[in-house]
Amino acid sequence: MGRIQIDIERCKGCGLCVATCQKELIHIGEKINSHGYHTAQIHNKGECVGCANCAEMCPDVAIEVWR
Amino acid sequence: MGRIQIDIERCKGCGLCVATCQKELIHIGEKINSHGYHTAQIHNKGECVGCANCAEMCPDVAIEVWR
Amino acid sequence: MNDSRKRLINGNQAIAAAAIDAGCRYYFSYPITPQSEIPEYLSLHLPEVGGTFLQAESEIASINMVLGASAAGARAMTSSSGPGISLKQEGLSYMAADELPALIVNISRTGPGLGGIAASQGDYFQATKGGGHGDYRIIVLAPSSVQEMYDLTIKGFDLADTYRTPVMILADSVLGQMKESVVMGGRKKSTPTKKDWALTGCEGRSPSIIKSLYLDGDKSSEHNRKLFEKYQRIQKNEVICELNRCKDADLILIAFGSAARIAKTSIETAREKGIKVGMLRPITLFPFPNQQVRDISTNIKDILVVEQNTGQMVEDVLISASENARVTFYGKPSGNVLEAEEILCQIERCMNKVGT
Amino acid sequence: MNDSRKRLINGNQAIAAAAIDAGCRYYFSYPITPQSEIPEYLSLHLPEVGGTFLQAESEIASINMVLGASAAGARAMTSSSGPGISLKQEGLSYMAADELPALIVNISRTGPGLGGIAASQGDYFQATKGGGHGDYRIIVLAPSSVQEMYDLTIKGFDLADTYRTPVMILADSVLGQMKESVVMGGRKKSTPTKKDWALTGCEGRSPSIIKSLYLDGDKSSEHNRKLFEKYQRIQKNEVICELNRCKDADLILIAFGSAARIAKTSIETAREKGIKVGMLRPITLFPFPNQQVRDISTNIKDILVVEQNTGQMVEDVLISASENARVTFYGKPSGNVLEAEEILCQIERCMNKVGT
Amino acid sequence: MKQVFKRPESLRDVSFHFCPGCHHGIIHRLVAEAIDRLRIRTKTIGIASVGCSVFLYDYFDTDVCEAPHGRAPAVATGVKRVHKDRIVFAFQGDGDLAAIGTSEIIHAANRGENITVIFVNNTVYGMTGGQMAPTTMLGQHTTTTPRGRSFLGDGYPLKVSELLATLEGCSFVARVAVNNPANVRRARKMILKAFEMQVNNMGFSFVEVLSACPTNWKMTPLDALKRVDNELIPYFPLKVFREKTIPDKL
Amino acid sequence: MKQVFKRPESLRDVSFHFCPGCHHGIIHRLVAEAIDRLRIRTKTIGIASVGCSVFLYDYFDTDVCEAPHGRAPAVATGVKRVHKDRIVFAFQGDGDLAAIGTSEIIHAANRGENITVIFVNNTVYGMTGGQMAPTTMLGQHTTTTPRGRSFLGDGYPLKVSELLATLEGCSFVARVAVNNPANVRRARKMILKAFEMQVNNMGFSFVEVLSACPTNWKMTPLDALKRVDNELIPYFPLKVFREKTIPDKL
Amino acid sequence: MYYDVTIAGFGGQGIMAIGNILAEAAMREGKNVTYWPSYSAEMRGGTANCTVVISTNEIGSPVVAFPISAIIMNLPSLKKYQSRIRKDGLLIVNTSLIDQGEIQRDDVDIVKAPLISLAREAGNDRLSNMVALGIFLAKTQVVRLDSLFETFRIVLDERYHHLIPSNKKAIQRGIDFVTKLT
Amino acid sequence: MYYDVTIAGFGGQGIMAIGNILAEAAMREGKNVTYWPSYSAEMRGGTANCTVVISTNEIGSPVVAFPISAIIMNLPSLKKYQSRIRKDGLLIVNTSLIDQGEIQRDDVDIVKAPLISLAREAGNDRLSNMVALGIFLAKTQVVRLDSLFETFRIVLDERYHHLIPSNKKAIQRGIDFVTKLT
Repeated sequence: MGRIQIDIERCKGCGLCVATCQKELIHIGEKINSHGYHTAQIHNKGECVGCANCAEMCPDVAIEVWR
Repeated sequence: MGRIQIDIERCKGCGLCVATCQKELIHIGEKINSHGYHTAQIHNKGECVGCANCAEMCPDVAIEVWR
Repeated sequence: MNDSRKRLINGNQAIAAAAIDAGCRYYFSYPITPQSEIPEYLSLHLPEVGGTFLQAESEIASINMVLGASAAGARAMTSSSGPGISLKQEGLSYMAADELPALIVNISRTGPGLGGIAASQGDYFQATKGGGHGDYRIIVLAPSSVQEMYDLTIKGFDLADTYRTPVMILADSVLGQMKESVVMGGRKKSTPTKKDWALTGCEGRSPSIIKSLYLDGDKSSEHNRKLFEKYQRIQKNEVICELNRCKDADLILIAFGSAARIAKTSIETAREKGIKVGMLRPITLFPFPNQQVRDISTNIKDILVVEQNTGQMVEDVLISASENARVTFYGKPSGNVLEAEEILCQIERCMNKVGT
Repeated sequence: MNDSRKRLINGNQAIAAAAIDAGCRYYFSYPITPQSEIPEYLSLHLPEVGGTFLQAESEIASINMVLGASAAGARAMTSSSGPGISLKQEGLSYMAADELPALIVNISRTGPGLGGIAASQGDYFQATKGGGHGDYRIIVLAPSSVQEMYDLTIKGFDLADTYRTPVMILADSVLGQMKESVVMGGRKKSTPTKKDWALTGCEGRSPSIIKSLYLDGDKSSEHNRKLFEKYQRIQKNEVICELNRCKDADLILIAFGSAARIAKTSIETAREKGIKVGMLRPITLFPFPNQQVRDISTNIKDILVVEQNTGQMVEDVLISASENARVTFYGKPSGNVLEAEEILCQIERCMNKVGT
Repeated sequence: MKQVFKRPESLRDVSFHFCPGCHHGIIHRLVAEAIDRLRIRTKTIGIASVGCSVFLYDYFDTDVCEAPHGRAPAVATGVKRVHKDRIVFAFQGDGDLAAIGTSEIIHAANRGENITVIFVNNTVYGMTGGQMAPTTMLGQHTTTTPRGRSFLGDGYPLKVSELLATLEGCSFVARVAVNNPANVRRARKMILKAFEMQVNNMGFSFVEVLSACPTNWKMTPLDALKRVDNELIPYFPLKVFREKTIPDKL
Repeated sequence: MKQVFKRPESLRDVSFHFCPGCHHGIIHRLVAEAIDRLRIRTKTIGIASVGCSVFLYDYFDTDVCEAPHGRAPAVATGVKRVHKDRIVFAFQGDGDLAAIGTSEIIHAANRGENITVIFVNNTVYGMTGGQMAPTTMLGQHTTTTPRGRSFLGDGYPLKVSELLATLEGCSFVARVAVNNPANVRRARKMILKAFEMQVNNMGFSFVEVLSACPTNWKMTPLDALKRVDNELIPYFPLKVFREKTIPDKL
Repeated sequence: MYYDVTIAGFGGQGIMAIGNILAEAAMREGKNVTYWPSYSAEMRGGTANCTVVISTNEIGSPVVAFPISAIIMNLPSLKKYQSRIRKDGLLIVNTSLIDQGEIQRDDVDIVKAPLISLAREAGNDRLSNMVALGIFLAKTQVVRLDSLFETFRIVLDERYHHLIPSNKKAIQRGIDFVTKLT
Repeated sequence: MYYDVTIAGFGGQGIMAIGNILAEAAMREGKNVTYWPSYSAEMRGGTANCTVVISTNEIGSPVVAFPISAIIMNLPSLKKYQSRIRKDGLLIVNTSLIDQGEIQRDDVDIVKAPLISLAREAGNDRLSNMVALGIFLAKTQVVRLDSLFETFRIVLDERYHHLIPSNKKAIQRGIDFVTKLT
């Protein structure tokens, strides 16, 4: 059981978290932040185990993790 | 059988040739050249074998050798 | 590529293209903004004409590679900006002393220090007074349009060979980054002069030496005197400056490079308002147009010097100008680019059209 | 060692001893002639007072170590000559931009290039006009005796701290190598000012930053304007110059450093011959004594500028001098040291005592 | 649930200027974590270099001094010689450290200066627009090697860690990557180790971090991750090249 | 009897300015002999560096260009890139090459510049008056290490050949000495080999020559010879560190 | 004639590309032209702007402090430039990223255009720059559409040539948007 | 009073040492003094010279183009300096290394001294510099002998202190040489 929180304004939509999530819970959404980036979003939140791999890989330190 | 010739004006009296001659035929003499150096001189010329060790070691290329 | 057609390119590209047209085949440099289009262009196009592009490990290595290539008799060039040009000062001083021709391009940055990449004329002193050690000068050319970036690069190589001296193109990011149409290759191509002093191996002649060490006082003196006489010859023969709308002018604006370019708009507007302003634009910064400034200042009462710095060329104007003329200086510290409107405002102040 | 007694030492040693007396505990340099006695002295004596002597791998590394030590709040120093000073120009420009105090000593060589080790004043422009890139100045002090080598070194550290700026001692091998008696430690010792801007780790305060990159145009402009205002303040407050026998003089000789020292003999001889010569000797080269030159040139018709180069300080004299005064320049290219007799000859020419 | 991952305290609460997918941010975070872990934030002085990492002072909540291009090890030396009890680290890219700064890094290492250097190797000059760096791979296209880097003329990709590891003054030399979570976790350990070396006065410590530059590689961030594995690591092996232990020091 | 030893033709018929017992003269002679042997005098361009060997042009009967302190490999690069068919050699001391010229020598070697560098290592700055060089031995007294070089603060004697030998661009790297006739004869071979590498376009070749400086070592010339054997060679082993063969080149 | 425009937004929005296209087209029509870019040191994500001056006379300053027109692609640029546009000038605002409430001028011709949505409608939401160019062209007619289209193969990097048709579509979408407005 | 002397010879002849001793002695006697060395870049074997000025007034130039006196230790120095010595000045020539025929002045006081032989007589043929200093002192009396002797421990490097007695002997040999001349 885990939970992540993505700081949307800090996300640049690079997708490293998407590629890293072994449970494939993250995708780059349609939403555009004020900098013009399509940002990462989590779906099927319940399946998150809080492994923190996404956070380890986020170059913008935009993800926090609870477990 | 060999022969060496020392260019006295070029000799700085460092003595490397003296130390190198295995037959101990060279010494630094009393003679002073125009630069103020006591210079190398050969004695017992007849014993020189022309091994050229003295010339190899002369930093001032002041020695020529015949054999 | 039709060489003689107009093309829209930026100033950096114009310099690079001109170098190839001038017969320069050896370029050595180190990455720095805002001159990147020069190495970018030359890394692509120099090999096409059998030339050598070498990205050196440092600014210092690059100027010394230029020194070597020039000593070998080739037309050689390097380009950089602010901090990089500072690092090249030792090499430049050596090349001046060795009497080696080469072209050095400074697309200057805001300084001092790391500064920024905005337009700046803060390197005027460094370029014209000899930023390196010792008593020497280099020829400094200050283009004011992309076409001049092209033309003066070619002229620079010719002057370098003629006088056996490093020549610098001093510009900034306004001129390096702006695009304008340029006519290339339309004029007679530059041809390198024969260099019998160059190092080529001493086949059929006695060995040549290129050096700047003179421990003997007389030889050292003589060498320095020879350099000095060369600089006097350059001062006498090679001054270039543009006089624009000076005939009927009540005020002469003196500016070079990007500041002069921007000031042209101000003068246009001033003329529209009925203010008679003309411009004296030094194109050679060394040799500085001392005589031209002197001449104009004996006839005209007001001179306005405008620079994108806090006061450098103005010293050369003060040395040259007659005491009869009133010299006003307007300097804008680099960081924000000069605006035509603020120069206009200074023109109006000088003419007492607005109170001071 | 009895500090307050007269000792016969050379100028380089006087600088080194003064640095220690000024509280300088960090010295970084690279070997070059003719300033070797400075590192030699300090490598021996700095460790005795708990200081650090570090021979850097290069001129560039040494100026950047000085930058680091100064940023850390210490009094720091480097010394070099001609080519080495050229290599330090990038670092000097950074330190000026960073507003970091330090003392830089240039015991200059004959230049340009490798040149020679004879006396030269060919680095005047580099020192005073900013040899590095960008719009900045450093304070330049020009001693003329071994005692002044000592005194101005101490003053240099104080000025550096007061204005947060690099300060340069500009001398040459005449002053560096000559021995004279010096009184050391007799005066109040210099005390470093408190440096609340220094990097010490941010315990109990918010982090401090020392930098020179300002990409934002407004901040960049503001920073450059701040520097400019500092230089104006220095110009206003810190000019030092010696006026000697000027009151009744018909001719004022202007010279600095070794040239001034040698010219003193010429003036002595001229006075013996009944020629009324005085001397204005700039001790601060930046700030240059503009006003003093202006003042004296309004009263006296003839000015003779003497330099061991082909004409550098004379430009500052020309900017300052009234047009009423006739400025004659006598420059001797470096290589052979100026002789009192030739200066005397120039004095006589100026006074029309011998034909021209 | 308790929070298991959060922004380190030594990192200011601001956004990075780095391009999307650039690894600089990860490396900054790992350095900040090491500083947090050792509780040395208020005694740390960072040295920023020139290039993409120049804005160190905007991100680290420590004292920072900016160094001229390539000179960070010399500036760090000056700072550290004055404050022997402070922790001084330099953060340099490959353009900065492996080209114009070659001399400074070698001699700081050789002197055994008690500083820590984090070296970001992304095989290209970033901020100036993607020029060839000394570490650029053979065949790699950059804005100054439009036909790909050739060993004839351009030379070979420089292995900085291997070079420095030959020097006695180094207490710790390692190369890491941050292109997957396992590598990131290993990188965290190595960076921490490097700082510990300094804390224990062991002399010069150095970590080279292989890093992706999607913008100048003209790749997507994901392809850039893969390039680190497929091209960089085979040539630049991940390894501890030198590690002194306390007895070595004595 | 026939003459078995005479002044090489590539050496001008003038006296050296070197101090009595200085090995520079021997090394000059060996280089001139290599040039004679390969019959390349009229196609050779020498690069003089700063220090005791600056007067190269007074002694070699070839074209010579003087380089700023430490920059001989960069100047040589410029010359060689223009004249690919000429033989370009640089002659540098340890102050010049191993300190201020660190970056230039490493990158010229790494690029595999087809030049030859003769490196005179006498563990001290000669001409400027005997300061510590990067190659100064631990404990050695110099005018800037009056208490002897200490690894704390001054760092370790730099092994330049070992450092360069790690670089792919080097065709030949060897260390020799000239402190006895056998070593001189071996040095002659190695210097010849280095020039042959260049003639065969094999890339960067390098010979480090351990050399005595009686004046700055404050020793008699004979004691200086012994010091080379007793102190220098044990730390700086005489060895061929790298040697490419023609197949390597292909 | 004399006309100038400042185009401003984030790096990556294609600011420089449309400035270049406009300048190149004007040159092809025989006019004098200057194009002056200004960008921050960051490769991506920083601010980017450029100024194009088009004139039948010699051009003095390529730098324009008070432009006649501006294409504003993000909020920081609006804040920086809106006060500088000359009275009765033209201001094109990208309302996909800028709240309309931020627009304070009422003495210039303002086109509020949701550029990203319009680009998406034209088939590719990354081409909002081309939509803006279309709008600018429709409003000013400073160059002809065919001159503009001719420049694509010169100005755009070869690897983007396959996108030329969609670029044209996006420009057309901008023109249509203006047509509908009037 | 004012007096100056130029001392010139090879590097290694101890030129600088006697210049220093003289200057130090003069300072100890309360006079103003400057000592200015000049040497070539070579460590050994190059030319070396120095100039000492001693005065009861402030000293201007430490560099003297036309000295009152000169101690000349080798032929190149004679060629360089003999024409520069002031009329009625003093010229001390080392005839151990210089052929007397090279001396061309007849308007100065000339001391021809075989310095090496004299030094050898005093016990160490490397101390010809000290013999020259003795001669200079005997001729000029510009400082006192005891002042001179006092300086040895300051001026000479510690490793040469064991040579102080032989130095003194050599100076005395110079003084005696002059005494015999007159």
